Parts: sequence; C-alpha cells; structure tokens
Amino acid sequence: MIVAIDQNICTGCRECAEVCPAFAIEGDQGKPQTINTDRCVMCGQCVQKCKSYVSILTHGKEAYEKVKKERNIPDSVTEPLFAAYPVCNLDKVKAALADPNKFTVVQCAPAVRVAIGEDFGDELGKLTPGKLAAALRRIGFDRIYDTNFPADVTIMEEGTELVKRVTEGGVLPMFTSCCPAWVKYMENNYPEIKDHLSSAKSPQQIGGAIFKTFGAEIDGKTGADIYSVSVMPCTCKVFECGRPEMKDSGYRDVDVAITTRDLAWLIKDLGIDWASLPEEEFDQPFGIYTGAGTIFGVTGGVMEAALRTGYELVTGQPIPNVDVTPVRGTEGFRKAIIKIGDLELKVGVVTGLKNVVPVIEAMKAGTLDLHFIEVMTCPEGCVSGGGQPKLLMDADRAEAYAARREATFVHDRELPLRKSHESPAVKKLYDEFLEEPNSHLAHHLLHTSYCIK
Amino acid sequence: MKKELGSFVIGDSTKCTGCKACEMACFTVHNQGSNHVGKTVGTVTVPVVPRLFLTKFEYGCMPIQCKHCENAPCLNACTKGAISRIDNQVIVDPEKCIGCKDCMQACPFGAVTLLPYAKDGKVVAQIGSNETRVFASKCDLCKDVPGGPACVRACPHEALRLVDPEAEREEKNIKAAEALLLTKNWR
Amino acid sequence: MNYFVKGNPDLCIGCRTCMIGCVVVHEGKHIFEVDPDSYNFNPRLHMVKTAKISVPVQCKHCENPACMAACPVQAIYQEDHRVLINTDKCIGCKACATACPFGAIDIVSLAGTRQADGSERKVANKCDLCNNIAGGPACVRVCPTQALSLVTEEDLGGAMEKKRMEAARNAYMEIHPQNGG
Amino acid sequence: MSMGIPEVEDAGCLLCFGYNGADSHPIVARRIVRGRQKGMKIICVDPRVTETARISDIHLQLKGGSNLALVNAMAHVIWEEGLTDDRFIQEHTKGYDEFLKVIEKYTPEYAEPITHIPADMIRQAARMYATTKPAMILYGMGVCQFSQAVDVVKGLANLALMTGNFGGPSMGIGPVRGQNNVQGACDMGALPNSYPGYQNVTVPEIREKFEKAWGVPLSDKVGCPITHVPHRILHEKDEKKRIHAYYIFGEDPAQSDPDLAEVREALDKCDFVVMQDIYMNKTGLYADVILPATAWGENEGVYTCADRGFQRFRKLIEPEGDLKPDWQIIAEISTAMGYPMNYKNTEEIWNEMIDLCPSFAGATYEKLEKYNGVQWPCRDKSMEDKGTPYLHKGGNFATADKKALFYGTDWHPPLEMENDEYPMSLSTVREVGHYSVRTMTGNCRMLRSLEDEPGWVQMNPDDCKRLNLEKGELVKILSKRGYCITRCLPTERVKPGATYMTYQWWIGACNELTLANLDPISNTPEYKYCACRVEKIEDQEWAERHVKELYDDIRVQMGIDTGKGAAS
Repeated sequence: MIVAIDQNICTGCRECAEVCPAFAIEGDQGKPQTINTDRCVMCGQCVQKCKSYVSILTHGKEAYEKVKKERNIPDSVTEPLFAAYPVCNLDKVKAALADPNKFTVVQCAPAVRVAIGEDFGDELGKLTPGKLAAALRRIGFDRIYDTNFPADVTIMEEGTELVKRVTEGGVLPMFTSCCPAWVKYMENNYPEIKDHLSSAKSPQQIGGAIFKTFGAEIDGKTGADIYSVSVMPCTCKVFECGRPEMKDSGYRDVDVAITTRDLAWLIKDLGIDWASLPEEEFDQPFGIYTGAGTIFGVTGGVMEAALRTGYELVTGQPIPNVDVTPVRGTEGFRKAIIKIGDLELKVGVVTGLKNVVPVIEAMKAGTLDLHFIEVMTCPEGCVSGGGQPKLLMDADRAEAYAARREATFVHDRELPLRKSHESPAVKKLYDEFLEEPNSHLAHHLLHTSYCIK
Repeated sequence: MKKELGSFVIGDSTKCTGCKACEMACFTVHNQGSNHVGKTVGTVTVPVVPRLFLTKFEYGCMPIQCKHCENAPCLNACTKGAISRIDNQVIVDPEKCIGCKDCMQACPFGAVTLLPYAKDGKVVAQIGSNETRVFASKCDLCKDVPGGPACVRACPHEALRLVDPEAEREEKNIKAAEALLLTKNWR
Repeated sequence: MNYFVKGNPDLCIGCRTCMIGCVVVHEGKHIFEVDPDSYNFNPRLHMVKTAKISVPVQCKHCENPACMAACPVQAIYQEDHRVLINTDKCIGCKACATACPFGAIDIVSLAGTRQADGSERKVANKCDLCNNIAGGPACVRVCPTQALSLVTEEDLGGAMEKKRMEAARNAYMEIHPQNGG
Repeated sequence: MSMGIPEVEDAGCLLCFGYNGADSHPIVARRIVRGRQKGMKIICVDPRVTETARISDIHLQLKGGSNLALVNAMAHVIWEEGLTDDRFIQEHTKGYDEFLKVIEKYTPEYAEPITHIPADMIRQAARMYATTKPAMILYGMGVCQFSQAVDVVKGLANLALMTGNFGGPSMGIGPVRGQNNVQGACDMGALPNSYPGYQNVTVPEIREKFEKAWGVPLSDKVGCPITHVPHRILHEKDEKKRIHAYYIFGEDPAQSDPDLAEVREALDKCDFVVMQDIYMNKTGLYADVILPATAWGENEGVYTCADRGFQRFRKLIEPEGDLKPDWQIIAEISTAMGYPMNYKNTEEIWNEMIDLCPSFAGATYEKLEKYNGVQWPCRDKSMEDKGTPYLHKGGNFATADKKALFYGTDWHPPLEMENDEYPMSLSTVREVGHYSVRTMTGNCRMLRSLEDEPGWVQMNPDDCKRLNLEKGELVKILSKRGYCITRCLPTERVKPGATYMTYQWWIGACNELTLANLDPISNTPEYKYCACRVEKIEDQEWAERHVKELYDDIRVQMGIDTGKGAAS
C-alpha cells in the first residue's frame, strides 16, 4: 500500500476522483471510496486534494491519536489528518539512523527545496537548499547527497540515448522515464509502447545505484554498509524504489523513500528549529549539481536540461541560449521544434497524466511527428507532487505551484553551472567510474527495462 | 446606507459533494493570526475547529452554519454576555465563553458547537484542570477576513452563497413584478 | 385555498398609498403617538419600480408555503385561507425570507420589544391579508386606481372553469364550424 | 387648464408633456390610468420613464432642455402632412402664416440631434396627436421650469390650435399646477402684476375700481417677482427700490428657490423678515418675527383646483395654542398698520373679492356648497350659471376679436449646459408622498417613514457603475453654485448623463445647485436644467454621521424634537 483512503474518514465527496488521472478511485457518491490498486499510479494527487479530515466532532476525541498510530505517523505530529493518505516510512528511517552499523546516505529531489519551508510557515515556494542540507545533517545522515546530481547524470545517459536513437535510427519518439507514476501508467495501460520509453532509470534510482557502488568506494564502504534514503516530492517514488528490478548495485539501490511532508515531520519530531537553521552545503561529490539538474522539478525541466546538453553533444557547440523557453510553461501538452545544427528536433512536453492519452493515441495512429517527449504525472511537474506540502485551501494552489516553479528557475539562473555535462561531479563519475555515457557499466547500473508486470 | 439585517451564508445540498473544503478554509482563515496557521497543512498545530458543519443527512449533505438570526436565540440565551451583535453579525467572544451550552440548546439549526479553544498555536487548558478549554464555535461571517466568507470562496461547486437578505429581497421583488409583465396574467 | 392580493401593473401608478394603508391599519391608533419610534412602520408589501413596471409585491399565500417549510421554530402556519407568522415565536433567522421566491418577507424591528443585548426584536414581516381587520385588505381599499384586488378561491376556481369551457368550446368549433355563431 | 380634470379620462389622445402625474398629482394620474383603460392613446414626453411613460403608446424620451425643438417639429409634421384643421385655423386664429415661417425649418430630422428622439418617432407622435380626436395636452413643471417656458406653452397651444383641439370637452391644453392652491393664489392676485381675477395693475380703470372699493390710492406699477427679491435686497443700488422688509407666508424660499446660497444671503441682509407658516422651516431661521398659522383642517376657506374649480374647505378641529388663521393675521396686521380690516369670516372676504372680479362674480359660497365647487369663469350670480368646465367654447378666445394668436419662437438651449467640470445635468422633480418643500409632508411621521432625509439622486445604473456607486450610498453632488449630500438611487428610468432630485430635503437640498435663470415672462427659474457633478464619498461612515449631525442641527435650530432628539 502506497496511497490509501481511510474508509472511516472518507465522506465520499469524490473530489479526489476528479483529480485521479488513472480512474482508480471507486465508490458511490456519498459513500467511502476505495482505491483500485490495479489502476492506481500512486501519484498522490488524491492525497493533495482530500479535505475530509479526522474530526473531533464527527469521529470523536480519540480518533485522531488512533489514526495517527495506524498510519505510523510520529507522535509529535499535531496537524490535521485526512482520509486519503500515503504510506509513511519514517519509522524505517529512524531505525536506520539509530543503527550504528548503517552508513546512512540521503538524497533530496530538486522540488523538495522549493516547498519544504512552506510546512514551517515560510512563504509559498521559498527556496531553501541550504537549510535543507543543514536539517538533514542535524537529523544525523552520514552523507547528505542530492538527487540533482543523478539528475545531471540522467541527462548524460538519456541525452546520449536520444542522440543515438535519432542519429542511428532507434525507436522514436522516445519518452522520458523519470516519472515513476507515468512509467507505471504506461505499464498498466500501454505496455505495447514500452520500447518508446528511455531505458535510463530515474534520477532517484541512478543516485541509489551510484551511492552503493562508486559512492561506497569513495567512502571506503561496501554497498552492504550503506542505507540509502531519498526525500521525494512524490508518493510514487516510494513504490519505485521498491520495484524488484531496482537492485543493480547488488543491493536495494534505494532502501526507502520518504516524502517532503514526511521530512518536515521528522525535522519537527527531532526538535530541529527550521527557522534558525543555517545555510549549509550538500556533501561532496554527489551534492554538486547544475541548474539543469534542479529544473527536473518543473514540467519541461527534463526536456530543457536534455536540450542544453544534447545540443552540445550533437553540434559540439554550446547552446546559444541556455534558457530554452519554448518548452517552458504549464499547458498540459506543449510542442516545440528546436534547431540543433542541421537537425530539427521535434519535442513535446506533457504535464498532468490525463494529457498523455491523446498523445499516445496520436502516436499509435501515426499522426504524432515528434522525436522526444517528456511526461510528468503531476499538474505542473514534481513541484506539484503528491508528497509535497499540502495546501489547506485549493485557492492557494495556483499561487503555490507558480511560486515553486519560479523558485526553481531562480535557483537554475543563479547556479554557476547550468548544463549537466559541465558538472565536475558528473565528469568525475565518468572519468573515474563509468568511462562514458551509455557505457557497459552505465547500462548495467543506470538503465533498466520496464514492463515486467 | 447602513444595512439593517445581518448577512449569512447558506449551503445548497444539490451542489454540495461533502468535501469539507469549506470547513478547512473556515478553520484556516480563523487560525492564521493567533494560531500561526500558514497556507499548508504542515503549519497547523491545533485541532481543526470549524465554524460551519458539513452535515450528512438521508438525502445528501450540505454545510450548516449560523443564520445570524435577528432575534438570535443564542445571544438571548447567553447569560455570560459572550455573544453579541457586532455590525449586524452574531459574534461569540471565546474568551468570555464558559461553555454552558445554553446557546447550543437555543439554536434551532445546530449552528453552534462547543469545540477546543486554542491560542498562540496551542490548545488552551482550563484553569484548575488539564482538560481543554472549549468555546461556542459558530460562524462569524469571516468578519476580519479580507474577501469575505472563506467557505464561499473555497467551495469547488459554488454550493455556498453569501446572502444579503435586503438586496436579495429587492431582487426577488423585482423578479416577481417582472414575471407579471412576462405573463400578463393579471388580466 | 389561500387567498391573496394581486397588483395590476396597468393600473398601478407607484404611489405607495397601499404601503401607508397597510401600516395604518396594522398599527391602528398608535400612528398618532408623538414619538415616531413608538410605532412600527413596517409595510407588508413593497412597491417595485423598474423601467418597465410599477406594482406592489406581496405574499402569495402559497398552498405549499416555502417559508413555512423553512421555519425552524414552527412560527409560520396556515389558517383561515392565509399564511400567518407568529411573531412571538419568530427568531428572525431569515430562513423564510430566503426561501420565499417573491421576496415577500422581510425582517423588521418591533417597537418596544427588547432582546438580551437591549436591541429591538426583529421578526419576519409579511402580508397577513389584514387578518382580524374589518373590511379586508387595506391595500385594496386605499389604492386610488383600484390596481389591487383580493383573489379568492371563487375567482381562481371559477376562472379556471371558465377557461376550460372556453378551450372545450374552441376545440368543438374547430370540428363543427357550422355550429359557430 | 382649459379643460376640467374629470374630462381627462375621456380624451381620445393625451399628449402628456413634461408632466409626471403619478408623482405630482395621483388624482390626475388616476384619470389618465382610467382613460387608458377606456382606450385613450397616450404620447408621453419626458426624459424619464414615468408611470405615464410606462403605459404610453409613444414615449418621447427627449433630452432635457429641448422642449421647444420637439414641439416645433411636431407642428412641422402636422403642417407638412396636411393634418391641420384648416377651417378652425381660418375661423378662429390669427398669425398662422408667420408661425409657419418659424416652424418651417423644424423638420424631424432637424430636431432629432437636439431632442435625441428619432425623426420617425416624432412623426408618429405628431400623427397620433393630430388624427385622434379629441386630443388633450397636459403639461407640468417639465415645461414651466425652464428659461424657455412660456414659449413652449405657446408652442403647445399652437399644436392644439392647428388641430382644432379647443372649444370642446376633453381637449385643449392643461397646465397641471405645481402646488396645492397655487392656482388659487394666482386667482387671488398673489402675482406682481395683477389684482384678483387676473386684472392688470397697469390698467387705470381697474386700478380705479380697486381704489374706490378699498378707499386707498394704489400703485400702478408691476411689483417684484419672488425670484427677483434676492437681487433687490443684495444688489439694488437705488436705496428707494431696495427691499428692506420681507413678509413671507406659506412659502419657504430658503428651501424652494434656486441658488440657495444667494437666498440665504439675501434673507440675512434683509432688515426685517416676517415668516408665517404652519411649521418651522428653513426660511424661519432667518425671520425676525414668526407668525404661527393654522393648517389644513384647522381653518376654512376656498381652494382653486388646477382646472379653475373653486372648492370650499372646512375646519375639522379647533387649532390648539396661540394660533390664528391666515386671514385674521393679515387683517390684524393691516389694522395695526393703519388700514382697519374688520372681516368676520371668510365669506365676507370672498364676497368682496368676487364683486371686484367679473370672472368670479357668480361663484358664491351658496353655489360652491350646492354644486360641490364651481369652475371659473362664472360671471352671473344666478344659480343657473354653474361655471365653465372647459374654456373657449365654440372657438371663442378671450381676445378682443375672439381669435387665438399663433405665436412661433425658435428653440434655444438651456443656459447652463454640461461641461468638463460638471459633466452631468440635474433636473429637479417631485416624488409622491412628499410635496413641495417639506413643511407639510416632512412633518407627517408616516410619510417621513416612507422617505426621509437626505433624499435621493436618481441616476442611470451605468453612471453609478462608472462612478462606483451603490444604491443607498451617500454621494456629494456639486454645481457651480454649491453642493449637497444625498443618497444614490440607480434606476433605469433615467438616461445616462442625467440626474434628478426632489427639492424638499433639507440635507439633500438640490436648490443649493440650481441656478436662477428665469423665464423672461413668467420669471420662473430653470429648475429643470443645470450642470452638475456627482462625486463618490469614500468615507461613508463619516458621511452618514455628517448627514445625521446636519439634520440634528437643523432640527435643534428649528426647535423640533428638542425634548428628545436634542437631549439625547
């Protein structure tokens, strides 16, 4: 169980069914709903939407504490609990932290740093990478790494793959594979197009595979010593890290994923005062990242990052304008043609999983003329993920997403390096470990084949 | 021109899905000040105490809230003087409320309920015991909230409506009169 | 059946004599009291003036009164061909006013009555067809253009019967035009 | 009025011109409604949607101040389309050809941009008026309260003459007078130029007749119209002509005259002001002596209705306190000033008056009792002369040769037009329930409950939207002469750009804004047109408080409600 609806709390309003892209929420109007796990892609949008809270009035004085226990939520939590909720793995994280034999490594997704402050009363979309690193350090993780780094690596692998497919005649169009809910959706509904999916793993899993191999090596450890935790804006990442194939490092690549909200609980649970935290750096070398890695958090970000590097891969020249604005935006489906030397690369960006259906149907009908398509399940990419701080009022949603998106782009603009291939950490990885993108080792560790249902 | 009557919010069971967005918005706007509630769930440290109540009944559901009665039985029942009429609205002073339940009994709508009282982000304990202090929680029409009643704004289905009884009566009068023109049925 | 007063916009000149007449009969000799606050000026009908129409609007004394159904304290009842409000019971909750589609109910102050906070009691106010007032609805009596009339069961029932006969006759004539005169 | 009011309902066509019966005379409005029920065609000329406009066949919603252009255009159509009663014109009128020269240019197309009424609509109205018999014209203050008032009255008479609509029942032209018994006041010679019975002061034989009857020498000079008084107090250089004393009764110039700031200055500067009224009013605040008078029901006498009908009114109750009826007060003052008046009752006065007025000579108290009133002219004391319901019987007019005179004039615009600083027009109007100045109705608690200070300014909803005004909001309304505060009343009954206020309110006193632009003949001010500006008041709480304070202040000054209002 990754995402569930509490039968005792649900009022049956079916507002969640309105936002569910997979038509997985079943039940009569006015009656408690259930999630059909065969259809559910675990995106957590229902969790974000649900307002049916555990109420003293409706459920009694004792209900709140009881529900908290049932859900494995830290005792210290006092905030409202709702009918739709995701799994909470904080107990596992706490246990690992307490285990002296575990070398705990944490990675943090790009969208976390533009949202977690909200749960401490910061304004919407406040950019807080420094506090985030400081908080993780105080929690007691041995290595504070960043998913932005494997995001840069993803670009190297996926970008190389794309260039190959385009220049050497592979299966096109190629879809991104960073979003686990999208991957799950394809598996559930369109297994026949699996070859269109990039074989590159998602940044979380690439990070996981590197941390337990090259990372362990750097720290003089073995993969067995390492307990790898990821902090994600996404409920489905919890599912992804548990997928059976995600153990190419020889171990479970990522041991456990928690959400942005889980991390906020953990910080509060440990009595860490967010407001007074200093700004700190992520740890070397896998805490180094470029602007390209950080924009993975917004819709179009993977595409833009890929273009920044892909341009140089194909032409040998840096991209004239590093801000690839044609792929930015929040519309459900956007198309652009990017001139890369003599090549006119036709790209598409889908955000909001429901919007992918017509794209796939067009592709199957042969009317879709595109090379590369980014797909993100959540409304505006990972910044609007199911594990992000939940808004009390939907009226604030648009403002929150816009602020988080803007903060992400600000972060990108202000970083010294903005292209994945320029990252010294990426260079180090390939120089010292993987040799080159899509190398044999890279394929083994960083690529996978899905649809093994 | 000063209004004579208190406005109020009413729900529409034909539109309401029971999502409680109204209750959540109500709670949020009333706790943004003294209880430091921000815009996300994570900023909440106190129990969710709404001032309107999503009510399920045999044929559906709708929020029930105060009508700001002009002879408010709650106000007339309150011997402690904790309920007063301010700018035409019936308002409870939680600091004065002793939780006697007279108002609950007096209100024919069930629009007032004793719920935990919190201040500065914490529930307030009673003096002389560790029990939580309560207060008569009811709609104050978001008197201090810019933009008016949060429930109305929060509803995804426009199932809540702010009623200005005087203006509405005039509108209905006009409609009723003009219906005569459309039917000419006075002949 | 309940009776009601209906206005004819072709005759109405918007003078509001009906409103004054309404207050005068309901307040009786109180209107001569020197302190104007000691009597109620609460007309039970309202003059509507738009670009197209002038006519007073008042309670239709519905057969299934929405106001009565909405009242949480059973202060509205039907009696003697009319819908009435027991103002002693009324809590001024405005539910009836909201329920009424004609805007025929307003909430008004009752002079000389007090609530716990010292303010005047406010209660629902609407046409009572001049209940217990000799001569019947004052508005009908005082209108200078005879624009108001009391509609009774006889008027309505009889009119419907007439309309049906007319409709039947027309249908018959269509088939038997030779019988037409 | 050339006709009697009861005849109104039997007209074939009614041209209702600048006359809002429902608000100013519900009793006449009742006749219009009844006429409508009988099939009377109605042409309503009014810039607002009045009750008459609402039930009319044709509503000419003209731009304020364009009356004469419309009247001339209607005459033009009647002439152009040959709808005239040529025989009537030939036998009973003079000056037709000269008149035609004036109206020749007033084609409906010429009038359209002036009146804002489509040319075709003017044609239709003219045809309806000219072809439906009998056709009657009623006009009100929408004609008279313009600087071009008498010209329009004559223009309307031209229409009736052209179409032969004089000399029978339910036809002719009817000025429905503005105020209660204003007709009576004029009949009794309360005009600067005439003795009772419209007998001119400048005619020596008439003067001699009155000198003989009253035993005193009388002036042969026309007196001073009320609207000239402020000037004669404030700006008259000739000491002998300057007014030093001002005796005002049954009138409230500090409320009802235009440009109140000037009126107040005049009353202030005037050496001696006497005020005689039934209640305290604004003029009373400037009076040196206040003479309390009896009200309707506390005295008796004769009123004249707008249709020339003398009617007896009677005392119902004895007045309380130190009160005397007007006639006694006047008699006592006259006596004190050296001219003894020893009337015992009103009949004595009445008899003296009718004996001096040929047109009223037959209207004895006996006949007024027996016939429930008599319409003048009533020349013969015999019981057979029951008066004259309609005038000009047989086409005979009150001129030497019994012929009516056509009189054509060109239209000219009102004096003060809208401009950048004052972009809207203001017209003063009536509202039913309150009447003239508020001396009477403002003191009726019932009517005051219906509408109270500070009154309303009627505006088109689009204008309200533009100025961000809600119904009931207090607004400031300004003209070159001053400002006042009143409430905004959005109504689709008025056209954009125009505003309307009733002039009885003390706070929302629209005469702070109006200007004393007088008709050269009638000396009636142009109450119906001046330029104004409406301003939003941001601080409504302040405005509400301010209005209340102003009102309380006035009441305290006037000594009203001091027992309660002032003390609390």
